[in-house]
Amino acid sequence: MKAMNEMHLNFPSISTNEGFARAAVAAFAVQLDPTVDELCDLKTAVSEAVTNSIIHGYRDTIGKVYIDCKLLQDNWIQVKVRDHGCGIENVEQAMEPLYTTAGDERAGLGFAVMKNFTDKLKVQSKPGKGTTVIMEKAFSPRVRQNG
Amino acid sequence: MKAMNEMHLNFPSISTNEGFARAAVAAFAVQLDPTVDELCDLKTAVSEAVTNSIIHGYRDTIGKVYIDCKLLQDNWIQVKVRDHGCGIENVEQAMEPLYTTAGDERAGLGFAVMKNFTDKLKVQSKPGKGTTVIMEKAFSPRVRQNG
Amino acid sequence: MEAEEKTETQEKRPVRLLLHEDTLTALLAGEIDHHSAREIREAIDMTAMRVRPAQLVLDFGDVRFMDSSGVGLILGRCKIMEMWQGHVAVQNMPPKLERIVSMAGLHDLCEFRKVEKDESNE
Amino acid sequence: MEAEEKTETQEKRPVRLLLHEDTLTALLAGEIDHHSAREIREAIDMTAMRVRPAQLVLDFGDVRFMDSSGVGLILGRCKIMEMWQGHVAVQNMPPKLERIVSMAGLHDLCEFRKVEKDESNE
Ligand SMILES: Nc1ncnc2c1ncn2[C@@H]1O[C@H](COP(=O)(O)OP(=O)(O)O)[C@@H](O)[C@H]1O
Ligand SMILES: Nc1ncnc2c1ncn2[C@@H]1O[C@H](COP(=O)(O)OP(=O)(O)O)[C@@H](O)[C@H]1O
Repeated sequence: MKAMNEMHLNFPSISTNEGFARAAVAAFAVQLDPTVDELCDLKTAVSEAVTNSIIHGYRDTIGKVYIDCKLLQDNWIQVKVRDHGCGIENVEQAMEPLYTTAGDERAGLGFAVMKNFTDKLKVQSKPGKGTTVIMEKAFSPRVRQNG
Repeated sequence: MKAMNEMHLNFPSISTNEGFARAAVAAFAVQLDPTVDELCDLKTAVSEAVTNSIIHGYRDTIGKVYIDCKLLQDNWIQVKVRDHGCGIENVEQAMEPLYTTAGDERAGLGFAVMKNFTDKLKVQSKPGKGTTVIMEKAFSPRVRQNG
Repeated sequence: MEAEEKTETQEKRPVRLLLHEDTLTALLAGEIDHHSAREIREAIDMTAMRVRPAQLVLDFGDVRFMDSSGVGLILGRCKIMEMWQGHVAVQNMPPKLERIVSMAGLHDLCEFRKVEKDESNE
Repeated sequence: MEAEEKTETQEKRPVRLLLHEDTLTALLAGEIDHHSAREIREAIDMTAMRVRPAQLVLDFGDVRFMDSSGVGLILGRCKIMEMWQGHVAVQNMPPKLERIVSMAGLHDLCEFRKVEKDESNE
């Protein structure tokens, strides 16, 4: 599918950028005229993916997080979140709800939220190479007021 | 000066991205805890630079606009807006208030606004190669409430 | 109203036009930049060319952001209105946009005024 | 109040703590993500460890955004409170955060309730 518009973003894996990343994606997505709820769902999913790159992918190191965002036909948006971090040994296991390698303060729900709050989720990962999460979401077409 | 945080952004030169670009820079800049007015000034300056790349740099073609943003020491932010567009023959002349090559609907105030709404402005341009605008702005340190 | 089921995330329309006697009022809203200025300009000019009002009022009361494209928008409308000896009044410019307005010296070129919300909106 | 001269662009503080008899109330605000959850967690735990309240109330009334880090925050506080047979109540969860809350099955793990703003704030 041809992208009607796109943006590419990268920043170091420091936790203040979690809020920035989801705000930037939201600022791009408003072009598709989503509802408040749809936009909030997308922000939540992006927040999960970016947080994972920061705390799991790069753990105690600092690396770069990449976001590639595309507006596709029919009100679809695609958001790719990439890191060159440690990667995931077993993606299937990692995606199970409640599974976490990070102890008591993580709920193990990151992937579950990404799946639930978007319409398509693909995770590609290679141990030692990094992880790419591709999410797609369709915003409902809005009936426009004429007044 | 070492950057405490940074972000890099690029997007095609279509006019819907003017609003996205200034919103993204603002979402990054809030880390420095600017006032509403300071943030609005920065957004205005960024809007001018991005608009120039879109309408002057690339004119009727589509190219990429690049934004590099850095948080520096002492509450300074640096925003670089770059294009690989047509470039500017005479930068000094271009920066004069009211000078415009774009006819009745442009006020010729883009550079004047960038200068007035930030604390440092540098413009580098090469005809046929492109233009880079570097703006720096200091946000006032905020006295924190303890309550 | 029924069509508007979704909760709004975006701006309301950037321009609404009201014609009252020989005055055309353009109620501007949201963010005025090069992108939105085009839509605003086209809407105003199309109607102004047809009705040739004696006065064009540009109301900025609901404008939250404006860069120098907004200045160009005002200057351009002044030129259009001059063609039939009409004049432009700029209404309810928000205080935070004063700086860019005075940088452009617009106060010497057109009338600035404040009016109550209720008078200007229908 | 005088120190607060600048117009706020950012959040108010992400957590404020109130101790009333054996109840510690944490008023959360703004966006809860992995970044802010750390500050919130540290503030709550430091006080909770000291005063060992019978009840910890987490008030989400002013929370505008929350990802699964907020779920982790709640679960972690439940574990802490269990250490001295205390319990956690989640208060004023905004309707739009209900989805993530029920995904996590939190309703089975702690008490959820609504209270009026005036009762919960001082
Ligand atoms: N970008 C990543 N790089 C490396 N490991 C990851 C990445 N994202 C997720 N993981 C692994 O998958 C597990 C499950 O992730 P998730 O469902 O988001 O839950 P949580 O973040 O709460 O641990 C993580 O604990 C981690 O081991
Ligand atoms: N990125 C750019 N690429 C090419 N030319 C530019 C660029 N930015 C500015 N210029 C030139 O400088 C002139 C003055 O710019 P500016 O002060 O922003 O006023 P305006 O945008 O209203 O024309 C423009 O009319 C254009 O000729």
